[in-house]
Amino acid sequence: MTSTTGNTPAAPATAAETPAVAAAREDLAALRRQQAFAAADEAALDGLIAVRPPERRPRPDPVWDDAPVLVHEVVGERYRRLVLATDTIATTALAGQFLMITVPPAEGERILLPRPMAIHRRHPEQGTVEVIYGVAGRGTTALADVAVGESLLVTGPLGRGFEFPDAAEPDAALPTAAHPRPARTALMIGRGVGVCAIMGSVEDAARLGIAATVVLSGRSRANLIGPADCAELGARVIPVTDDDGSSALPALGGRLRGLFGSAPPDVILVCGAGVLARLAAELGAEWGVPVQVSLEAHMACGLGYCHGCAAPVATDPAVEGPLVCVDGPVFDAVLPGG
Amino acid sequence: MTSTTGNTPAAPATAAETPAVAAAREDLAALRRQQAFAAADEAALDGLIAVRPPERRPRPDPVWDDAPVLVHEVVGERYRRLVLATDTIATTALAGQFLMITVPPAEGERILLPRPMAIHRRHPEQGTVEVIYGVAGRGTTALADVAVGESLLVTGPLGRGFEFPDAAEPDAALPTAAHPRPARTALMIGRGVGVCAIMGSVEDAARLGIAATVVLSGRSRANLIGPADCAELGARVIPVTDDDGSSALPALGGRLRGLFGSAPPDVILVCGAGVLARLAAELGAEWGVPVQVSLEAHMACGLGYCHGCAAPVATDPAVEGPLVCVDGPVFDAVLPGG
Amino acid sequence: MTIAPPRPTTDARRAFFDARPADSAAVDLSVRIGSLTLANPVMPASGCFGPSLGRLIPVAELGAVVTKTVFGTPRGGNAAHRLTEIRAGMVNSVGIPSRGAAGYLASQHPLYLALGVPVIVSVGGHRPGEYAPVVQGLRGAGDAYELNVSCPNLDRHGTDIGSDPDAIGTVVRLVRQETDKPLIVKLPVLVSSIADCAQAAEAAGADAVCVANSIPALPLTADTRSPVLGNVIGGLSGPNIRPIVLRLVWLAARAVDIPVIACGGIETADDALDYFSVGARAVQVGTASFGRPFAMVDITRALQERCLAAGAADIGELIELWRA
Amino acid sequence: MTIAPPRPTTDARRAFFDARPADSAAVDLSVRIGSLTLANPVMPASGCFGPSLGRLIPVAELGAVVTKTVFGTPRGGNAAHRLTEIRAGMVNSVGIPSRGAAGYLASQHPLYLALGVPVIVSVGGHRPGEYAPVVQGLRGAGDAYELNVSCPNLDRHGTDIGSDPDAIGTVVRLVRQETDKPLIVKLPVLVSSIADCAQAAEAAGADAVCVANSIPALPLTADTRSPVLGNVIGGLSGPNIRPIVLRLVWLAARAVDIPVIACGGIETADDALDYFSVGARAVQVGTASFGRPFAMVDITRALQERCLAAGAADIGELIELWRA
Ligand SMILES: Cc1cc2nc3c(=O)[nH]c(=O)nc-3n(C[C@H](O)[C@H](O)[C@H](O)COP(=O)(O)OP(=O)(O)OC[C@H]3O[C@@H](n4cnc5c(N)ncnc54)[C@H](O)[C@@H]3O)c2cc1C
Ligand SMILES: Cc1cc2nc3c(=O)[nH]c(=O)nc-3n(C[C@H](O)[C@H](O)[C@H](O)COP(=O)(O)OP(=O)(O)OC[C@H]3O[C@@H](n4cnc5c(N)ncnc54)[C@H](O)[C@@H]3O)c2cc1C
Ligand SMILES: Cc1cc2nc3c(=O)[nH]c(=O)nc-3n(C[C@H](O)[C@H](O)[C@H](O)COP(=O)(O)O)c2cc1C
Ligand SMILES: Cc1cc2nc3c(=O)[nH]c(=O)nc-3n(C[C@H](O)[C@H](O)[C@H](O)COP(=O)(O)O)c2cc1C
Ligand code: FES
Ligand code: FES
Repeated sequence: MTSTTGNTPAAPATAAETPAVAAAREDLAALRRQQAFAAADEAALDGLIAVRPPERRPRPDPVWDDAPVLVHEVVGERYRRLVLATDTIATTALAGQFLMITVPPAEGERILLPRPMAIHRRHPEQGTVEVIYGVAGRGTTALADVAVGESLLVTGPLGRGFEFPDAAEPDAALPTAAHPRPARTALMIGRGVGVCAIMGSVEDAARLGIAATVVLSGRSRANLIGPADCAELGARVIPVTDDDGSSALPALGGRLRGLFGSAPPDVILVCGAGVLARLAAELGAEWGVPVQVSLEAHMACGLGYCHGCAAPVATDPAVEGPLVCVDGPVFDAVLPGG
Repeated sequence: MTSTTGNTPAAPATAAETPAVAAAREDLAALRRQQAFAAADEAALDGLIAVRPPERRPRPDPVWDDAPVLVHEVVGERYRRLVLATDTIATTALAGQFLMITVPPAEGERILLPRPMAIHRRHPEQGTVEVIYGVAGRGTTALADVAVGESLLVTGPLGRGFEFPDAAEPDAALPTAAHPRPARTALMIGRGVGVCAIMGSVEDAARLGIAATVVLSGRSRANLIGPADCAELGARVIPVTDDDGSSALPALGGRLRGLFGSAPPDVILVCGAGVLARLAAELGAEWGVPVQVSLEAHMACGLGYCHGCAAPVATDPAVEGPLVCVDGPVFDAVLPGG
Repeated sequence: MTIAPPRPTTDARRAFFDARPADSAAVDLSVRIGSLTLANPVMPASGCFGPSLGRLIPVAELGAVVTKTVFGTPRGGNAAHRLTEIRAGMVNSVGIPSRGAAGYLASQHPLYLALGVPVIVSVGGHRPGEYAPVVQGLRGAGDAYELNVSCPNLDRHGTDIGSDPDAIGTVVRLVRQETDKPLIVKLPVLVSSIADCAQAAEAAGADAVCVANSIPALPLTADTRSPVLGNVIGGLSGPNIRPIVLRLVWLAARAVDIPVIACGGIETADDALDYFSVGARAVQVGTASFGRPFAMVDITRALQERCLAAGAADIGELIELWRA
Repeated sequence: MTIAPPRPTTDARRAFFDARPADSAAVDLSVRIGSLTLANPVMPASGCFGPSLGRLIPVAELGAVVTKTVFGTPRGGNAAHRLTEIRAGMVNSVGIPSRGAAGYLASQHPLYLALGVPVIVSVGGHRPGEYAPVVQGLRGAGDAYELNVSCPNLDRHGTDIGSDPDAIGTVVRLVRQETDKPLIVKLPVLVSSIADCAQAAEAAGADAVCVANSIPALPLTADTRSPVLGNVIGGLSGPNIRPIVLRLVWLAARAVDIPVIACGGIETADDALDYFSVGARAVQVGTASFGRPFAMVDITRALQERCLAAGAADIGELIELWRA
C-alpha cells in the first residue's frame, strides 16, 4: 500500500461535493475528534497512577448469584438502570467495588466474557444493588435486551474501592502523611457512567457525616447521572456539561479552585475521564490532599487470575504491574514527580 | 474408551429407577426410534433415483429479489406459512421448483447459508408465492422471527420441477416408453412439508384439466399441509395420518391399489419420505406408469456451482454424480432392476 | 391450454444491474498480479463461484473470476452430506469433484470466458508433481493460475502440500516451466509458519500468494455425536475465521514483496478494508456469496464510493487517512 | 458510626456448594494420566483458573487444577489491551506474566495445594532447553507438569516450539531427566500435522497430550482498523474454535496411545461429550469459566448424572449407548 497523501488532512471540500462525500468528510472529522480525545485521555494518566497502600480491613468475600432483575429502565438519553436483587452483595459491597455481569445468551448472540460494572447504589435493607450502564458494544447491547423478571448471573463485590482517609478507624491517630486526618469533607468528581463508581462513597459520606460535594459531568443536563441520588443523600451537586462549556477543564478547575481554595476538601475521589483524574491530581497537589481515581480495563475474571487487566502503571518489564481488578479499580492519583 | 456393553440395548428398568433415569431411558428410546426411521428412509432410496431425461423447454432464468413478507403465520401445530411478494418468481416458477431463502441477521444470530424451500403456491396475478416450512434448526428458528413487512432475500425459481408426461406438448405424439401418453390423471403423494413440492403440480393439474388425487400424509389431521389448497384446486384428497395408522405403508399401499388397481393414474409424483418414494416406485412398476420424486440435500448455492448437494445416485467414483439443485430436486424413481 | 402473454415483471436483481456506478477517473482500484492487471481487487474464492452466477450479478464489475479447482483427471466428490452450517460457520467437504483439465476446457472454460473478466484457473494435485501436468493440460487457457496447495500430499502420509515450504517450492518451480502466466499460491491455515510458506512460494517464482483456504474442522450431530459430513472432516469458512486469517495475511504481507490476496470470511467492504489495512492487495469472497450473491459486486462498488467520498485516489490513501 | 449486626444473607453460590451430589459407586469417572489418577476428567485450562476461584466454586469436585504457565525467570505481561471479545470469540494476549519458578513456589503453590485436588503445573519456555530448568526449579512441587509448547521458539525465528516435532521431542526428553512425574504436552493449533506432534511427544516419553491451545488471531478496531491488543496478536478461544479443535483431537487420538486431553471451547457436558466421542479422555475448560465460574463443576456433575441415568458405568459406555 503506497500513499501520496501521507499525513495531510482530507482535501478541503469543493463546490462540486456530493452529499455522500460531505457525509464521509464529516465521519472522518468525527473520527479524528474522537481519536484526539482518546489520546488526550490516555496521555493524561501517564505517570499518574500508583497502587494504594495496603487495606486495613479485609475485603468482603465475592460470591456469584442469580440476581432477579427488579427494574430495567432507560435513564436520560444514553443510559440504562438495573436494580438487581442480590442479598449478599448488597449487604457486603464496599464503596467503589464492582460486579462482573454475565450477559445471558439470546437469539444466538453469545457473549462470552462478563462485563465489569460499578455498583452505583447499595440497598442492604432491600438486598438490592443498582447499576447504571451505557450501551457501548455487543455486550451492553445484548444486556439491554434483558427483561424485568429474568435473572442475571453476577459475581461480586469485586476489587478495591474508594476509601475515605481513616474512615474505617475514624478516631485512630493524628494525621500524618501515611495517615491523613479523618475526612470531614470530600470532593467527588464523576463523568458519564464514571459517576457510578463514586456514588457508593457519596452513600458512605452521608452515613459518616462527611460533607460531600459532587461534580457531575456529562454531555448535557439530560444526560447527567446521579442528581437524584445526590439529592437523596444530601450531597452538594455541581453539575457541569459540555453543551454549555461548564465541563471544560479550565472552567471546571477555576470553579473548584474558587470554591475550595480557602478550605480544601480532605480527599478527592474521581472517575470517568483521564483528564479529570489529572485535574484532580493537580488540585490535590495544590491543596495537599490525597486523590483516588477509579480506572477501567478490559477484564475476563475480575478475580486477579486471568492477568488481563493491566493497570497503566509503568513497571520493570520483568515484573508484572498492578491489576485493575484486584489492585484497583481505585488507585492513588499523584502528579508525576509530585 | 472401552466399553463392556457393546451393542446391547440399555439395561431394563429396575424397581429403584428414579424419574431422571426413566426420562433418560425414554430419551434414548426416542433417539433409537429416530435413528431407525432415518436409516429406513435413507435405505429406501437406495438404487431408486435416476436423473430425468433432458427437459424439452428451457427453465426460467433465476433472479434474486427483496421480497416483502405479506403473511407469516402459524399453520397447524408445526409449520409456518410465508406469503412473499416477488413478481418475477411468481410469474415464471414451474411446479416443483424451489427458492433459496436468505435468513436475515438478527440479534447477532448470523445465518450464513440460504435455506432451500419449495414453492408451495404461485399466484402470478398477485405476484406472490407461498412457502410453508417447519422449524428444524438454527436457520428456520431465526426465519420464524421475521416480521410481516420485512423483506426476505430470495433466489429462484431454482431446479428442475415435476413434469406431467408431455404436458408441455399435450398433443405431440403417440405414447411410447420415452414419450408416455399425455397425463389425464395423476396421483400425488406428499408427507409433511414434502406436500409443498407437489402443490405446484396440483395447480398445474387444475389448469390442464388433469384429474388429481393427492395423498396428504402427516402425524395427525391437525398437522396436514394442503387440504385447503387441494379443495380450492378441485383435487381429490386422501388424508392419512400416523395417529390412526392410515399412513402406515402397508395400509396406504393397500388403499391405493384398491383405488387405482383397475384404472391407474398416468403419473405418480411424490415428496416427503424415502419410504413413500419406494412405495410409489413399487406402484409405478405394478401399474406401468412413471414416478417422479423430489429430494432434499444440504445446499449452499442452489445454482449448481458449489457441488454441495450430491444426489443419492451411485456413480463411477471418477465421475461426479447428479446434483439435487440443478439435476433435481425432482428425479425419476425406478425400482432397482425395474 | 392458453398461454398468457408475458407481462413485464420486476425484481431487485434487475434494479441492481441497473445501478452500476459510473467508473470514476479519480479512483484507481486496479491491482497487478505479475503481468496481469485487474481493474479492481475483488474476486470470488475458488469453489464459491460458477458461470451461472452471471445470471444473478454483473460479473463484469469484478476484478477477476476464479474457477473451482481443476485436477488432472476426473474425480467424483465426497459422500453426502457435503456441507453444513454450524454456529462457528459453514463447513464443506465437497471433495472437489472435477472433470479434469480436458473436461474443464471443453465444458467450463467457454462459459468463464464469456463473462468478460480475467479468468484465474485454480489448479489442484495430490502430489507436488501433479500440478504442472494440469497446467499443461489447460493449454494456455486462463489468464493466471491459482495453485491450491491445501490438498493432502499423498507422498507424505497426507500432510497438506501447502504446509511444507519445500513442497510449495517444488510445485511452483515445476508449474513455472509450463507457463509464463501469473501464478498465485493459495496457502492453508494450519501451517507452522505462514511466512516460511509464503517465502517459499515467492522464492520459487510465484507472483502472488492467496491467504488462506478454509480451516479443517469436524462438525458433529447434536444427538448421536456422529460426524455430519460424509467425509468426517470439512473446511470451516465464513466470518468467524476472519480474525485468524487476518493475522496470517499480516504475517505474509510482512514476509514477501509479491501481493497477498486475502481470503477468509469477507462479507462487506469493511471486512475487505480490514485485510487491506494489514497489507492485502486484493480480496476473495467465498461463503458470503451464497447468502448474498451480490456481495462481491457490493464490495467493489463500495470501495470505489469510499475512495471517492474521502478524496482518496486509491485504497492505500484511504487507509492512510484513518491513520493520519 | 454504628455497625449493623451481620444478618444472614443468601446467594446462589451458597446453594451451588450445598447441592454437591453424592458420589455414586455405580459410575467411575476416573482417568489415569501416567502414574496419576484423577477422580474425574474435568479440569481448568491453564491461565483460566486461579486459587481465588476456590471461593466461588467447590474446586474439590474437579479432577485436577492446572496453573497458569510458569516460566523460569520473572516476566511482565503485555501492554494493554490484553484481552477483548469479538464476535468470533475471546482473544487474549496476556503475555504470560510470571514470577518465575521460585516466585510460583513461594507465593502461588501453597494456595494451589490448599485446594485439595491434584495440581498440574504448566511450564513454559522460549527455547526447547528452557523447560527442564523450570521443572528443576519447581523442586518436585506439583503432581504433574503440562508443557506449554505454544511459545515462539527463539532458536528458530519465532516459530512455535510446538509446531516442530523435533523440538517437542527435545523438550520432553530434557524434562524427563528432571522428573518421573506425569508429563502432558499442550500442543498448538497451527501445526502442519497434529499427528506428528503428538507422536513426537509420545515417543519422547510424554504421558498425555493436551489438544490444544488458543488459535492466534488479529482483532482490529472497527473505526480505525488498528489492532485492539497491545501485542497486536492474541489467542482466539471460546466455542467457535471447538469444531477446529475437535478435528485435531480426533486425529491425535488416532495417532497415539497415551491419553488426549481436549481443550477448546468447552462450555457444557455436551461439549465435553463431543470430545470424548472423538477419543478424548479428559477435558479442560478455559473461556467458559469467566462467564460461568461454575461451568467446570457443572460439567463434572452432569457427566456423573448422565452416566447414572443411562445405566452406563463410565463415559465410554455412555458413548457406546448412542451408537448402538
Ligand atoms: C471496574 C469497571 C467498572 C465499570 N463500570 C461501569 C458502569 O458502571 N457503567 C458502564 O456503563 N460501564 C462501566 N464500565 C465499562 C463497561 O465495562 C464497558 O462499557 C463494557 O464492558 C463494554 O462492553 P461492550 O460489549 O458493550 O463493548 P465492546 O466494545 O463490544 O466490548 C469488547 C470488549 O472490550 C471490553 N471493553 C470495552 N470497553 C470497555 C471499558 N470501557 N471498560 C472495560 N472493558 C471494556 C468489553 O468488556 C469486551 O470484553 C466499567 C468498567 C470497569 C472496568
Ligand atoms: C429443494 C428443497 C426444498 C425444501 N422445501 C422445504 C419446504 O418447503 N419446507 C420445509 O420446511 N423444508 C423444506 N426443505 C428443507 C429445509 O431446507 C430444511 O428444513 C432447512 O434447511 C433446515 O435448516 P435449519 O437451519 O433449520 O436446520 P439445521 O439442521 O440447523 O441446518 C444445518 C444445515 O443443514 C441443512 N439442512 C438441514 N436439514 C436439511 C434438509 N432437510 N434439507 C436441506 N438442507 C438441510 C441446512 O440448510 C443447514 O445448512 C427443503 C429442502 C430442499 C433441498
Ligand atoms: C463450498 C466450497 C467449496 C470450495 N472449494 C474450493 C476449491 O475447489 N478450491 C479452493 O482452493 N478453495 C475452495 N474453497 C475454499 C474457499 O475458496 C475459501 O478459501 C474459503 O471458503 C474461505 O473463504 P470464505 O470464508 O470467504 O468462504 C471452497 C469453499 C467452499 C465454501
Ligand atoms: C486469559 C487466558 C490466558 C491463558 N493463559 C494460558 C497459559 O498461561 N498457558 C497456556 O497453556 N494456555 C493459556 N491459555 C489458553 C487456554 O489454556 C486454552 O488452551 C484456550 O483458551 C482454549 O480453551 P477455551 O476455548 O476453553 O478457552 C489462556 C487462555 C486465556 C483465555
Ligand atoms: S480481570 Fe482477570 S486479572 Fe483482572
Ligand atoms: S447447492 Fe450448490 S451445487 Fe447444488
